[in-house]
Amino acid sequence: MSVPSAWYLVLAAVLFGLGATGLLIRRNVLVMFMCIELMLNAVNLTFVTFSRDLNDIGGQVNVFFVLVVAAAEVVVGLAIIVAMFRRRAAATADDIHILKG
Amino acid sequence: MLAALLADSSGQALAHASAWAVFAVGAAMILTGALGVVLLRNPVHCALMLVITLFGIALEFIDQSADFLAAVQIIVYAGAVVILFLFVIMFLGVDRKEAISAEPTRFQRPLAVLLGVVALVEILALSRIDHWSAGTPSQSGALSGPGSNVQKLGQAIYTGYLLPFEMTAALLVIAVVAAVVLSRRHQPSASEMSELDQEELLSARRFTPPDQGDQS
Amino acid sequence: MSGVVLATVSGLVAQTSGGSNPSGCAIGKAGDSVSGLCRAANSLHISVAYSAILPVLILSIGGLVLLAVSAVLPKRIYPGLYPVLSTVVGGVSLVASVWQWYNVPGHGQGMVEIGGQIFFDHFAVLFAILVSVAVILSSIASDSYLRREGLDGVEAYVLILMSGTGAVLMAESASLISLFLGLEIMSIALYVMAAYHRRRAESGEAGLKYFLLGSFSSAIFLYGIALVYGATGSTELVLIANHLATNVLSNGGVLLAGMALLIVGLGFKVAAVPFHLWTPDVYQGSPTPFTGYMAAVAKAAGFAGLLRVLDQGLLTQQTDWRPVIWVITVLTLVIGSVLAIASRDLKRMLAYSSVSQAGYVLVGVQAATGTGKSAALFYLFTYTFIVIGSFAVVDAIQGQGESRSTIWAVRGLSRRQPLLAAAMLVLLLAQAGVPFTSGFLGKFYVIQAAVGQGQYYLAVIAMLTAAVAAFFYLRVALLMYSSGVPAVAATTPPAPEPSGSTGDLPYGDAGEPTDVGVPAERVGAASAMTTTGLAAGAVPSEGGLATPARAGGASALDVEAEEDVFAAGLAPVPGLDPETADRASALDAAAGDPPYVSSTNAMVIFISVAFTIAAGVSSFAVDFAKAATTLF
Amino acid sequence: MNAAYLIPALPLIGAIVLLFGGRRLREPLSGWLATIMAVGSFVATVIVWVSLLGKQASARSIDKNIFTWVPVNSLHVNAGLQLDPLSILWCLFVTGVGSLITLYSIGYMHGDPSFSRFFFLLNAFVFSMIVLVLADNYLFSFFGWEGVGFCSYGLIGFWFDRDTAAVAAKKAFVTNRVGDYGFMIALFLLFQHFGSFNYRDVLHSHLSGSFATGLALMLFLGAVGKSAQIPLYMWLPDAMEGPTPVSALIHAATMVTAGVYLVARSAPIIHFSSAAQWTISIIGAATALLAATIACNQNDIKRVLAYSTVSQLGYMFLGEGSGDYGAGIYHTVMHAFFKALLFLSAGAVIHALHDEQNMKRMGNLRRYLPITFPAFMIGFLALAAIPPFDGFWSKDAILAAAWHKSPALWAVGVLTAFLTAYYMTRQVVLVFFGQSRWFDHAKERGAAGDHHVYEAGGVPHEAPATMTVPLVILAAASVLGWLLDAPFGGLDFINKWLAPLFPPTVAPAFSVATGTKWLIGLVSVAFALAGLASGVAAWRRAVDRPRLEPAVLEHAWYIDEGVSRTVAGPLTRMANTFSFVIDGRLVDGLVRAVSGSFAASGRQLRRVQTGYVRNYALGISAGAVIILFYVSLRAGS
Repeated sequence: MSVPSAWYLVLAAVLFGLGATGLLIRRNVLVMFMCIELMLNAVNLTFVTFSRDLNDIGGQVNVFFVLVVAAAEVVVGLAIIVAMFRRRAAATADDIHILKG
Repeated sequence: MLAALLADSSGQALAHASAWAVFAVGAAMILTGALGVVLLRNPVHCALMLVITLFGIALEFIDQSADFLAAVQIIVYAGAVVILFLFVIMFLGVDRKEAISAEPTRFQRPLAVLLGVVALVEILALSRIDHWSAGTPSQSGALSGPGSNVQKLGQAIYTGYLLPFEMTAALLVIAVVAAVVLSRRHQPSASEMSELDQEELLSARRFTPPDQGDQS
Repeated sequence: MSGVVLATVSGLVAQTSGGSNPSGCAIGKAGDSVSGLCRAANSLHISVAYSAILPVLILSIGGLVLLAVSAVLPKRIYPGLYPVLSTVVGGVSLVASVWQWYNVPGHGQGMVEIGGQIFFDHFAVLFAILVSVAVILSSIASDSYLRREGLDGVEAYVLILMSGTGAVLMAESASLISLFLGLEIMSIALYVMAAYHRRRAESGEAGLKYFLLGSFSSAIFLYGIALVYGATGSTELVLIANHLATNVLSNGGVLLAGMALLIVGLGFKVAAVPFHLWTPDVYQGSPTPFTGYMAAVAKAAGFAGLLRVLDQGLLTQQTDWRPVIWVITVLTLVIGSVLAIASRDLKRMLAYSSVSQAGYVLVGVQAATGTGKSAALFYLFTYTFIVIGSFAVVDAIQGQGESRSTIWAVRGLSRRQPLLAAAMLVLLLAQAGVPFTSGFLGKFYVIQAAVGQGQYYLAVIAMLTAAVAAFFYLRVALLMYSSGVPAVAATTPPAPEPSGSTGDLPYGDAGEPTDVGVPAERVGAASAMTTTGLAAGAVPSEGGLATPARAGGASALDVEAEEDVFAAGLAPVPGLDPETADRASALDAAAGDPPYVSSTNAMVIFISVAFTIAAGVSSFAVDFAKAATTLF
Repeated sequence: MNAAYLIPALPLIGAIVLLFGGRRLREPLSGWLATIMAVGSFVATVIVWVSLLGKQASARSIDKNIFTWVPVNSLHVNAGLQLDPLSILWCLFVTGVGSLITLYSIGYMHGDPSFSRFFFLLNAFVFSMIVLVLADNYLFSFFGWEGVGFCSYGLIGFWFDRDTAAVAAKKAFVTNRVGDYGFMIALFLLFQHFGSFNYRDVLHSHLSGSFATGLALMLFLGAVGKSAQIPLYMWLPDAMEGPTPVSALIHAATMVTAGVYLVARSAPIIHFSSAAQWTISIIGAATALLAATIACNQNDIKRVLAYSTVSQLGYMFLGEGSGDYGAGIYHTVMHAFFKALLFLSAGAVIHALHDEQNMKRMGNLRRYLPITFPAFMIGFLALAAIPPFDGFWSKDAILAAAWHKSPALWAVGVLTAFLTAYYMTRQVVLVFFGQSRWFDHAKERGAAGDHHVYEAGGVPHEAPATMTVPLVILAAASVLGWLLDAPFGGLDFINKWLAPLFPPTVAPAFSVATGTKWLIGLVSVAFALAGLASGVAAWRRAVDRPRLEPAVLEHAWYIDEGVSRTVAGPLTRMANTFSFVIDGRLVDGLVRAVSGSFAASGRQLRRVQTGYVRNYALGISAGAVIILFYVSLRAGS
């Protein structure tokens, strides 16, 4: 018997919370995006742990899909960021607020 | 709570010390990395800390016998995603320290931390720490048993999960198109040239941050 | 990379690997515990019901064909080819989904196909029809916009088709993981579409905001999936429902947490209230035809997902989720309407209005009955036409560079473009829920579903917010049918009026319209008093202006109200001295030529209006929606 | 019987085409289009009618469902047509008279800048009226009812640049609204009680007394508003501000009879309540008398006719309230003929005199208007109930029914008949006989800038053919129309035709002895002749007879003024108080407070939309946290 799954799951929850908090407090768009990656990784860890817990391959397959989605998201997200910030010195989320009210 | 967890596994603790060790190392890496991403002010450092987290996750995967995923995790994430991040950081030239203290809205950060903590507490409370999984086991194929992890994963993906697998193709197509659309520089026709110049001027003005001190 | 190619290739791979590696199944036979691994008859073959995923295949292959064609053809030789191709693909998909409609097996009982990943039922097919229609209309509507803005190219249409694929997949999905993938396919394409206008800062900002918040909510959604998976052991909705029906969970908390996070993720997609914050910014910034598409498809697919998850996967937990949805519904209804009153930008107003419209659909969702579901489906179906049509009209009004975008831009539209104004009027009235439009029936059915469940408070709130909402729709309608002389502008120098040619900052801090000084409540008083006149005002007459109404309606106002109208620039101003009038009319002329309505746009608007009226008086769309929900 | 669909479809198509393409069609074309559509609708009606004639009396009802609107579990609101004897009868004269008036308008509206708008409204009006009449349920009828109201509002206020027209339109609208609320309450009652609006369901069930009374009175309130009965009659004379064809169409032939139709249609409800029946007949009789007295002293040629319309409508309700629906309907049809004739003739007179409407400035026109004069005379004789013209027969039937109900009602009816003959004689004498007084006034007006008056030799000229042809047709109908329901020789077609709708259970047969009938007939003829004679005697020579024209009558018993003055006097003050203090401060303040609070909260809420992505993300997280919190409460419990 290896480490109880609850440990992993709590770890994942903490990671998820850290990622979410990071997204809320960081101003750099790229770092915010990294925080989203943290959250996705937390989800992956959760899936794998549940997969082991339930003795079910499905969880691992889901991780596979999340990886693909994350990769696609990174490509698109970075493309948007590049298009947006190409001419600028800082990539701060707070600088973009023409649309409001 | 911790005691309960320990007691649960106390009988075989020694026999599985290695598993614990791997878990502990992985957890340490994950948390360090995550804290680094959230707290470090230089984006490049953040990206490097992200790598640490990703390695930690891979370690935990191995610990739970998800060998294939661990490999993919390293190849895709550490190998591709983070590199992409670094590339963009360098490309945009934003590898300077971020002024974390400058906030447009006062309540944002305390509230963010509060919400993060409360959300975590709520999830842990809902799971009662160690009562997470309650599902029917092995509904889409057993994980344990003979056969390698890769084989089982492959079989699952090509049978029950065939359709989602195909769907990822669409995602990649979109990613390609998106990259083309967004990173292609506009080729202005002659009539549009002046307008473009104007626009460029305008947007340059528009994007000038209100406070240059932000970027230290 | 096409879906079908991959499907066949992988099918071949699966077969060959199954054949060449018989040991895989030998393992399956050896151990009892792994029997599930080879559940498809000892081989790795899985039967793919192509007929069940026909619209998905058509849309995705269509997108790839478009890409291929654009690669083969020389650049910019056939600029009009891509919209036509995209429309054709949408049309084929529509035909296929209509064919599916008559071939759904089992008389309303859906089937689970392709390894438990998708449902093949009327519900799914209805959404396939809806998305196909949205693809067709948006492809047509995008053409003139993209050409005008110098953005034409194949990519936009590929993205439309691809996000359509994702939306259909979402509606069809029988497992949370397919749902998530469909959601991502749709959303990622939409992020790009939002950022599509490379030279407009607003567009980039919309794309970035949408992307950041969308990924954030996706991550939350995904965590919800993980938790539900842990609590039930599967991501397939049928298995989840079975598990919940047959087992008492040792700890329901994880399931509830997962459910909560799923609601957050889908609530984001449908723009329900605490999660709606992105909507106005993104809708305002995105290219206008894409906004219409986004509002129609993303919302519909989000609701499809919500209905799948809550009503099929977690139906047993309805005592847990119904109160949550109830609160969200009320918030969405109230806040959406109230915010719309305060907004001064046309697209922004429509965005808020779409938030409040989502509230009505939620009324149907939270009823958790067959009536409620069919009401929600009907609402979504009709809303697709309404919203795409509305944004097509807005597109025509805005003109080059989306320069005329405040609600004052519609002032006097009835004179300059009577048909356009009439179409907009119908669409606005439909959103306000006036009888003999599809909007009325939609509201009627959802409220009826709520009443049927004894939800009288919700019904009352929904009706009250409909009244509040009518206020801002009618305000725009009144502006359209008021004279072209802006009273406020007549008293101020012409400078602040944003004009199309300079492309100046209309949204910047300095550009905050000064005419916000016209308090909305005064307009309200006026609109309340001329409501009767409005009906007559809808009649374009010889003068282009509703003359009897002007006499009756305007003179019906007491003096005080007339001043209000005057202040709001709503009524013809009798005593305007010639100089001011001249200046004002000059200003009016400067504000722009009559909106240019391209033929493609006109087609979209016509189809939308025609459907809005047709579905408002006849019941065929209702029958569709009802048939689609016999499953429940 | 698919011609049935054409009846409403053709005017609708016409209206739509005119709405969108009217400006392009321009002057004569849009008028002809409208006329063709109306005539086509009439032809379709005739076809349906003939096919109904070919059936058994009991089987003369066709249902055509166009579509089902709002299908909710049990409730099906149909937009369906019910073609039965009653609706077809109404449809016949609505489309028939409507076509003639549309044709007439081509000439009358010549040169008006808003020519097409007029014909759009006419076609829309005919369509709405057809819907009202043909609908197979109360709700769909109500749709037509409102449509009719809207069109009449638009038509009365057609010349909206005249203040009086705008005010009159408003008055008509508001007054009608009062009646409409009655109708709406009736609709709610119906739905609450039956769960259906269909005539088929509603009209065949037994009702308890008090409910029936309430329902019948509410329906009658709707009818009172539309048909200008006491106390809601004041809008109709003012509605004469509209173009004359409008007066003829709306305020004589069709729209005002909508109330009569509604009461006839609801006969199976009304017969459960004798109180309602008494109310109807008393209000009818009172209105007839009151309006007739007022008509005696009006100087405006159209206002006389307007008051006479109110009066004649009173007769119709008297007949219906007395239980003889056939008589009421008979009079409606006859009235449609002769009153449309009178209005159109009056229109021709006004046309000839270049918009002069004051009878005191007319006279001697019989020499100049060779077609209009005999037409008007025929209409006059019919209205004055001189046998053998139309009015006599139908009025006689009503008076017989009134006699049966109560001799007092009959007496009022006879007195009204006397007054009718008197004021009509006065009108004819003033307009067509005596000195020509228009000449001086015309000169005055000509000097005042109204040029080209009577350029062709300086005399009034006859109207163009489009205007005279309808006159001739209507005149013929006014002479011979009574044969539709003559009380002898088995000619009572209308009664037989309507018999299936008013079975003895609904309208119990009563018999007035033949001798009494003769007596009633003779008495009414005597009174009519007396009225005629006194009219001639009084007005043959003089133009102004102050003693016969007491101000009280000229001012319509000061009722309108009285109402205005009570409003103008203390009421205005009160109204001022209301409008400025209570309304302005309190109600308006309240309205403003509500709308203002919405707007203000909107402005506050806008501040949440800061434009910062991270704030939005914070909002999303907050939502998630709150939901998680709620969920953990549930999991804990």
